[in-house]
Amino acid sequence: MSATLETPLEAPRSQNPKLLTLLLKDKVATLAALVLCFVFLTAVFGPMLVAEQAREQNLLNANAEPFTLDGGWLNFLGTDPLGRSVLARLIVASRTTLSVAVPAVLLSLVIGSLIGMWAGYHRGRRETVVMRIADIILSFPSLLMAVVVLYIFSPSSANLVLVLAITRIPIYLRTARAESAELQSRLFVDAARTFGTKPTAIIFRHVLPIILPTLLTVATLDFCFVMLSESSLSFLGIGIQPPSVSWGLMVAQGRTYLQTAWWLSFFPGLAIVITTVSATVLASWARLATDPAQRWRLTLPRHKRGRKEVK
Amino acid sequence: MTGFLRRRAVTSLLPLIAVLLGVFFLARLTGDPANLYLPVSATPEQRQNFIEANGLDDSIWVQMWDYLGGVLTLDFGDSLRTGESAAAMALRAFPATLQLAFSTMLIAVVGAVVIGSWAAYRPNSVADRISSFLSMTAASVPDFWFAIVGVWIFAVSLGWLPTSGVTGGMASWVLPVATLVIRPLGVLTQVVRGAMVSALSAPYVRLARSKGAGDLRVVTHHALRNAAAPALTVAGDLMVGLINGAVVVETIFGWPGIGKLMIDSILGRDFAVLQACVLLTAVSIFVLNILIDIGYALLDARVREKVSA
Amino acid sequence: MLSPPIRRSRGLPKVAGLLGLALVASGCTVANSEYVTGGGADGLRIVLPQEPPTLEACQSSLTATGVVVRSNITEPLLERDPDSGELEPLLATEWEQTSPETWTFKLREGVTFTDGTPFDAEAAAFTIDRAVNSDLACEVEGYVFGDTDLEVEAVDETTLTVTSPEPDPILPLRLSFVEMVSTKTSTTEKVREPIGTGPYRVADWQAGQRLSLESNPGYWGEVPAYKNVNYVWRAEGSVRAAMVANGEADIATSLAPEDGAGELAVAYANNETTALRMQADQPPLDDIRIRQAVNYVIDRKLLAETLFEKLAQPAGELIPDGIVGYEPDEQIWPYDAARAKQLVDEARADGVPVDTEIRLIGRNAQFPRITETIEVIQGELAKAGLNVKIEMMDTNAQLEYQIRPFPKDTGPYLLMIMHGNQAGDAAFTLDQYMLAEGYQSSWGTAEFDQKIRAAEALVGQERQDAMAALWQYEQEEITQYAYIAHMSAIMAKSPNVSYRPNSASGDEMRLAEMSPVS
Amino acid sequence: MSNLLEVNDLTKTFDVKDGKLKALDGISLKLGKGETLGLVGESGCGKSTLARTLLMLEKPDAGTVRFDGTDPFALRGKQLLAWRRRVQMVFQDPYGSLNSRMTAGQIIAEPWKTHKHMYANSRDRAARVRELLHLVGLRPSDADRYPQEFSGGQRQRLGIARALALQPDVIICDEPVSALDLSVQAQVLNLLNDLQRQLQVSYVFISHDLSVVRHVADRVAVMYLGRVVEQGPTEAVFERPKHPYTAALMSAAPKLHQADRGERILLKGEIPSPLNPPSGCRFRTRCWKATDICASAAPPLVQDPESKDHGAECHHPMESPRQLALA
Repeated sequence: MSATLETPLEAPRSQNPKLLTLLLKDKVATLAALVLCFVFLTAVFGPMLVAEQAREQNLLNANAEPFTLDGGWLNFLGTDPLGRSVLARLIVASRTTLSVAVPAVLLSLVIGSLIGMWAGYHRGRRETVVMRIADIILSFPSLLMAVVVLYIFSPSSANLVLVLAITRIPIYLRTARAESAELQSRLFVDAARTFGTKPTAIIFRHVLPIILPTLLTVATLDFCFVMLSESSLSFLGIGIQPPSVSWGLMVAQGRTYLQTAWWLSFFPGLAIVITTVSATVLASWARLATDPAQRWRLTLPRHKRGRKEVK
Repeated sequence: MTGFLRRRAVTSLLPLIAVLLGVFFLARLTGDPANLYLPVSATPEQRQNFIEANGLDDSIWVQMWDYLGGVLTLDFGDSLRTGESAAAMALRAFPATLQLAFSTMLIAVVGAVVIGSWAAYRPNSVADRISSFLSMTAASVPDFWFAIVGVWIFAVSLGWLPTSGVTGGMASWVLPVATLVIRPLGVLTQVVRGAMVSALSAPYVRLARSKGAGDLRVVTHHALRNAAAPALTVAGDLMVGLINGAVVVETIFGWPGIGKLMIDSILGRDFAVLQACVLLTAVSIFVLNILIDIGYALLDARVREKVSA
Repeated sequence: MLSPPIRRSRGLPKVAGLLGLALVASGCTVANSEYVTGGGADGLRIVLPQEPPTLEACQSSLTATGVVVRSNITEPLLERDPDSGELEPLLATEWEQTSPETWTFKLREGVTFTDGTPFDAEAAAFTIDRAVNSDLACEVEGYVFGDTDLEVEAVDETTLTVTSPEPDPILPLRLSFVEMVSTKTSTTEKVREPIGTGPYRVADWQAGQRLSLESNPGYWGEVPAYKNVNYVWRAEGSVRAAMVANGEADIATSLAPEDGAGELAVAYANNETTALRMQADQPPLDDIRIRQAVNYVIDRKLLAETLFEKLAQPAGELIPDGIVGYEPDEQIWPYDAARAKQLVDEARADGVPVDTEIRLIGRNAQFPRITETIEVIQGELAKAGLNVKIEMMDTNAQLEYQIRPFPKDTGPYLLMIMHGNQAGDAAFTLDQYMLAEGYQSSWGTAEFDQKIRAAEALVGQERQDAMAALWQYEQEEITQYAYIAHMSAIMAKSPNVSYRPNSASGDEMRLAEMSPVS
Repeated sequence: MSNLLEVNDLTKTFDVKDGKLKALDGISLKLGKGETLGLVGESGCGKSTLARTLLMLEKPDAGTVRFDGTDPFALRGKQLLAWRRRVQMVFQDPYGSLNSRMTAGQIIAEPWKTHKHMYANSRDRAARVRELLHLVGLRPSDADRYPQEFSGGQRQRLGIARALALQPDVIICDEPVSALDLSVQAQVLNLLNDLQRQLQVSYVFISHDLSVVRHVADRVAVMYLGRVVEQGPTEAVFERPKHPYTAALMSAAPKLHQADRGERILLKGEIPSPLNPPSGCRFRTRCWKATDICASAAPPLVQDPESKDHGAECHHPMESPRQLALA
């Protein structure tokens, strides 16, 4: 009855080192994580190093070709129509880009998921009301919202975040609601109810951990979408305002030069692609790694992983 | 089913009014259109006339009531820019957008199902990795970039296709649809693949396999149906995006759709047209959502049948 | 000269592959053929940046409307030759000033509108009344006549007198903007399709898609070379250029150097001049040293040679060559960043609030590379020690700042403007942009107003000299503007079409001047 | 033995698409301390609804529940929480009832996150988790493993350990072994029996498997279409079923000894839709003894002459085991 065996019980705490070893076993996911780290570090520290160079105009060296060191290493990726270093601008832009995309995604993720889980858990009228509100936001032209917000308030990063976040909330709302509505009828949720656990606690203890991987997958896709939306707003002239610069703005401004100076929009476009692909890869890895039922797959060599399950 | 439809129609009415009012007020926050439509010399009297003629002098609440009253009698007002009936303009532009959206979605769904199933069938094979990488990449490239590069490669350099417009017959559809389809195809392929991987490892699919069901049959009859629900959600959201205006693509290709009309009326402070456009798209998005819910119900019933059978 | 057709890059093959995939998926490949913006052998296809919102003749001062309507569908009494600047007869054969306030016009006989009604003095009087004296609030009224009403009288069938309240030496020039329309046209509202006397008439307008004109069989003058003309519109410059390159259009307008028209590009001076307007009543811009500093930091020569690809000329005044009142020896403000900084520092020492945030407002897509231009200026101003924030706006938002009444509590702002004097006389420019209370002027002095009024009352060489002298005075004493450059426009033209664009082509593209190359 | 739990005339109706579904129709039960009440019936007869109602996962339309003399549905706040602690549940599905993202230790400790006062600190909790694991026959080191690493029987042990974590007075076991292999069933049943002896806990044991019920229950209640048609001490009900339905169930159940097997009574037809139950006696549509009266009047309660605690609602109660054989 009172057996006292000394076994460590802090299972969750011992998970982190395990995750890291798991990650290191997966080369592709490790690479993705490294790329993301690099992007984040660049966004944090890069602008300190090259902010001046990114602003430095030299009209006499406009649209210089990339892949030559004639203009110094900063011009290795070419220069823009004002003769600024594309590389330096990419680095400076990474901060703006992330400081718009990350808060926008997080904000919509948090708000949408919380409301969605709440509505799905309680069902009934609350659910209907929330879903119709999601319909309203979805059927509202985000462009109009952008024009209005950016017209009334100035087109600052914060307002851009606001617009993008609001328009993306329904995505999480719907996903979270659907999954939560399904989960609230599960037996382990019933079990928690029999303990007298409050709905909020159940949502955080049982619903959230299960739908979080799905939400994070949606969020990584959305991360990409938000960067592209920001770019589209720039295409229409209501995005990030120069002299601030974001990857989206660079792509949008560079598009007119696609034939004469392809590097202007190619490199920022590549930056968006690499970042979002890395995020997607890491997210799908994390989805497996955080699911105890699936984690074993990651311990297999990559090419064998899928086979096993279909046999 | 009819009860469900009736309930949804009723519960959708209030949100539609909310959308309408939202657009009504938001649009008016973007400034007085007088500068756009009056000559620079406009005297205070002329400005006053303009404002009165367009009912902009009443309090915003009176304007709102007038507008709602008009909507009830299907009178959406006239365009400031062209003087035409706003409803007529919106209705004229909408089919172009719908055609574009539906053909895009059709190709995206078929493509995603084929590529996604194929990739999921042998997860982590070379084919799977290539298609995953391509679909991820495709989903993260701006559409205007594809559009402009596409025009130069396929229209100008190769001369296979017209650059733009709607009058070139089938050929003029290729570039806009190809540009639009890339992102939905990429996203949907990933969704289908993910859902298929888990569906293929679900007990009842394994059961079907062990009973000797052929590979193709397993994929089409068992796994695909189960994978359809998440795909339907994402496809619905993507479709909403397409209906709500493929603004960029319509702008570049001169496609006379609702997205272009909407951005033109936003920039032209053409409130009546904007409101008509938004109401039209909102109604169709609500209808779409109802269709998606019906789709879920059908899928649900079938999946349940399958599992219990 | 502008750009090679297409440069294969490392990025392109991948994209080509992807797009190819999509193509194969959709199962269509079509040989390059007549994709139809219209026409056939005797048709001409033109691609514009935007659809005309309306073809109402009295709105033809709007570029988008005028470029289609003017001298194609409708015609004025007389027109100004954009090269010589001389007025030439059109629907009026001769005219003279019969009293200080009155001009008498002799009208062409045997002209009918396309609806069959005859063109006579009655019709001319009707049109002028409708455009200038009515409550329609026509663009032409605002742009050309201000709040002046005219007294019009049809003396007999071919004689028309027009009387202005004050003597007006350039009344005929003003009237060259009034496009004659049939008396059956509504007087209470604007119409979408005008009935004119021009060489073309509207055949078919598929809103959103295309506009077709056909030649007017009853045209009084020479029959134009093309029977049918189709207009389409594409917002993206590179697509317009591609359409001409691809043989889908014969003429594409409003291109940027980088749009890739290649050898098909034709550049021409287009009467437009860019400038920064300074809100001179707002500190710190109320201090002339700050306004001078703004002028010193703009390296006009460098901008013209690099950013504008030598297609623009540094400007020291708001009108280009060819306009009455142009000063040929323009005084171009020298680039002197050090001097600018010194001026700002001096002002700061005198307690001028130079650190106040100054807004630098531009209109999206107003001219090619406007954002780049504004970024260059912002960068230089920042170096001079001013706190400048860029704001790019859409047209409506920017117009609120450009046109009186200006919005209140805006703080100091610099407004990028582009002015095109379509009329050929500086009076139009001076009234709008230079008078202290001008519709598009932020500030001025009574003394300057007086000089402007005096110059405008003169005629002939005296008028030219008096007006030309105003520009230096403005630079030195008023300094409301920092003139930047006289601009050029680029159009792409198929080798099959013979046409020589002129400075008015952007506002009035005469189809009758175009013909097939045989 | 005083009654720990008393249920009187409990009624619960669901609104469904095509009308009203009467899941519970006047259920009356009682359960003593340390006693096991077996609840038997075909699927769809309302057993699970009854269990959920007893756990206050559903609210009854009418009738009363008395737990230790109080009505739990009237409780609020702290008192309600205190009541929750005393009644726990073991679920039928050992897969679905355990959150697969939590370790065994986390699952067992979960109830204490709500009932924070029970263990002061994490060390006490960890110790208690080890105790509970030990108690249900698992190793303390299993605390770090996830549910999917356990077999079905082990999972059910986990479920039981979790139910025990709050030291309840009553555990409602909803088909706790029906999802398990036969060999494992016996182990789990024995565990339940052992625990009852050790901890003096009462069980409401729901099952469609008569042999299982006979093995564990002190008293048995037989449900048909939302109503208890027969109840009594286990031996009495099994030896002398009064209700033809009970008799039919018994005859269908596999017997351990070949000799015990009588003729099987084959019930005709399906269970009628609970949306539209038959009038009078609800079993009459499938009863071989049904007469006109069964359709017109609700059957009376018939006492077993040999055991006054044993009764059935029937117009034509079974006479003796012999009659069963004859039928």
